[in-house]
Amino acid sequence: MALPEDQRAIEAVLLCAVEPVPPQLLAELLELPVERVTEACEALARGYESDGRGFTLSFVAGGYRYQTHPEMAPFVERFAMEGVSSRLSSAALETLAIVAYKQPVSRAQIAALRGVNVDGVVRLLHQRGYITPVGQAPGPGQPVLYGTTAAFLEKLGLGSLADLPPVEDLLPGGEIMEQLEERLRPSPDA
Amino acid sequence: MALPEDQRAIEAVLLCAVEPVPPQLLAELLELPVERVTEACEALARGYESDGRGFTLSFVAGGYRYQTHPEMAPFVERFAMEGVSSRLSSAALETLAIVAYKQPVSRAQIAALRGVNVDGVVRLLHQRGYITPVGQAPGPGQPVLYGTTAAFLEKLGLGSLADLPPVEDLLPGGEIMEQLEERLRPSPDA
Amino acid sequence: MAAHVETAVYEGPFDVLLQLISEHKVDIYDVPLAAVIDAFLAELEQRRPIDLEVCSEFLVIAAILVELKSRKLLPGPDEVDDDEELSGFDERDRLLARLYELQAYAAAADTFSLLVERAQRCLPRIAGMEEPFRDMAPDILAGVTAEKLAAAYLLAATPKPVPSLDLFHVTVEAVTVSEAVEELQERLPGEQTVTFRDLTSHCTTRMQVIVRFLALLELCKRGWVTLDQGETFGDLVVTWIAGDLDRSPAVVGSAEEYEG
Repeated sequence: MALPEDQRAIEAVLLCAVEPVPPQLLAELLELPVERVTEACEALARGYESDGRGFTLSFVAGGYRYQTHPEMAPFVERFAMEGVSSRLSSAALETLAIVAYKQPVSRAQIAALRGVNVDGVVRLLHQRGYITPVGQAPGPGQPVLYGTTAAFLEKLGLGSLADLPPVEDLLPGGEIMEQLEERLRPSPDA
Repeated sequence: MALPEDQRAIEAVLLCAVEPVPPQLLAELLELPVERVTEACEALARGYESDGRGFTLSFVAGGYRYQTHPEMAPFVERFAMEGVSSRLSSAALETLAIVAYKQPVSRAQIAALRGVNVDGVVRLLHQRGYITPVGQAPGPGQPVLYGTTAAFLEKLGLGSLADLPPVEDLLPGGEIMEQLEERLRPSPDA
Repeated sequence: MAAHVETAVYEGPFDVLLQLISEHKVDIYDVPLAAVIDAFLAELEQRRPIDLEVCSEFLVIAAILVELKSRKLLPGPDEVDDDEELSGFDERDRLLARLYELQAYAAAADTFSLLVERAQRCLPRIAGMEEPFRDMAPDILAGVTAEKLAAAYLLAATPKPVPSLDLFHVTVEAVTVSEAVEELQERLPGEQTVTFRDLTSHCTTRMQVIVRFLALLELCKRGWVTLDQGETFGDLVVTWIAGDLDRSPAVVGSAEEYEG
């Protein structure tokens, strides 16, 4: 069973790309509607998965790209480039989570939520390129507002912000919340 | 029909490698005899051919590598001519500028300044012959250090690196830059 | 998050509270704060170096608890003010809402950590084009001059500029303090006493007002005027006390320049 021509062409283009290729660009190159291209990519990705290939076709940071299958990590470790795998502290991750879900958001808003000064963490995340100023709030001081970047999506292996886990799934379970509310309620004699 | 484990591993290694991978290296990574590895590669290559994939597995310059299928050349050509996104070209120019002014410089140092992963861009500039490895830094991992080439000078019409427009006067002082780089260096718990 | 609670490690304010609640099984106002602080200090002793961030987060939550507790312990005013009672509720609600939200972000951070870990196991293809195609690509250096390269370097090496709001409606004006000093020297001797409000009544921008204020301070420093403000936020009264001055441009020019 020979592969359809559009899928072959996508394979060839993605093989020589050095960054995720947006579906729009693929559509232009193949002179096909974007939906057709997206379908073809999904079909290829499913095929690689069911064939059990050592690579996957993934949608990352707004485009399609080939990457190695996570299960093959032990074999490709030595090809991993140096200098990109520095870990983020839990404080940095929590701040990144706040920016991701509340963007655009100011440093003061993050600090108010976390209850601590976040200047250092915000600077670190900005230097790493995971967040970037996206505007300024109106009002006194016109504080800088931050949002997440394509590098952030790439770091998390996400296609777009829509792939972030929904907030509802992250909120504490009802039990914990009930307990909390119970304990924080003023006692009858207060 | 799931792919045998050795073939999966070979797919992963060849996908992320940037140069042809000698069978000996593959054998070493997979802890298999060279003959087994060669057979597995041949089997994969035959499979891609019979599936009519857009890429082939070829033996080139002493090693195996993925390359695009000759029949897909029109799409690849088009991608080569139109596919350089403005994001990529500005990333390439910034990266080249950093190498020009800060050489010898490692990928990690460039990544720290640019705030994003620069592996693909560095590879691209190397392929175009504008930068080249000029040595290795001492210390852990001994990262490769890059510098610009004669082709780079020629392209910009410069006699030597001394002819680059001076930029120091516009930048923060050396001390500040050092501090900045210090902070940017990946730390285990940052 | 749940794992942290189980390991009895204070990781942040939410954990502390959660632990208090789950361990003590009592009304939060009955939790002995001294015991909590002892437990936290013992925890800190065990993990060195001390994590300042964990410390400060703990202090914040401890402060909120102390405040809530003191509110209950201290006798209030005789007649209970409805507003105050309400603000007490607000405080608790705010704390609750904040903890609720913070818990969600802590959970998100855990998810992020897993995603990053997974993403790191997948290496992207970056080999690029093969030889014949490589040379077809438009030269990335086409049209690039040494000056453009220098500009690109500056862009890359300096902190990224902050995108600003469209400022087309703001006219750039240069108001200098020395000009304002001159203007006031001209006007004040004739009026003797005048309010700052009057002095700035013709100003159309905040910067003009600020510059006049700085000019007044300059005159005050030179001992030429006195400034008097009867009440907080009251009118600032300016009195000229230098008589007729022999004006010298050198003195005028010594005031700093401000641009607005």
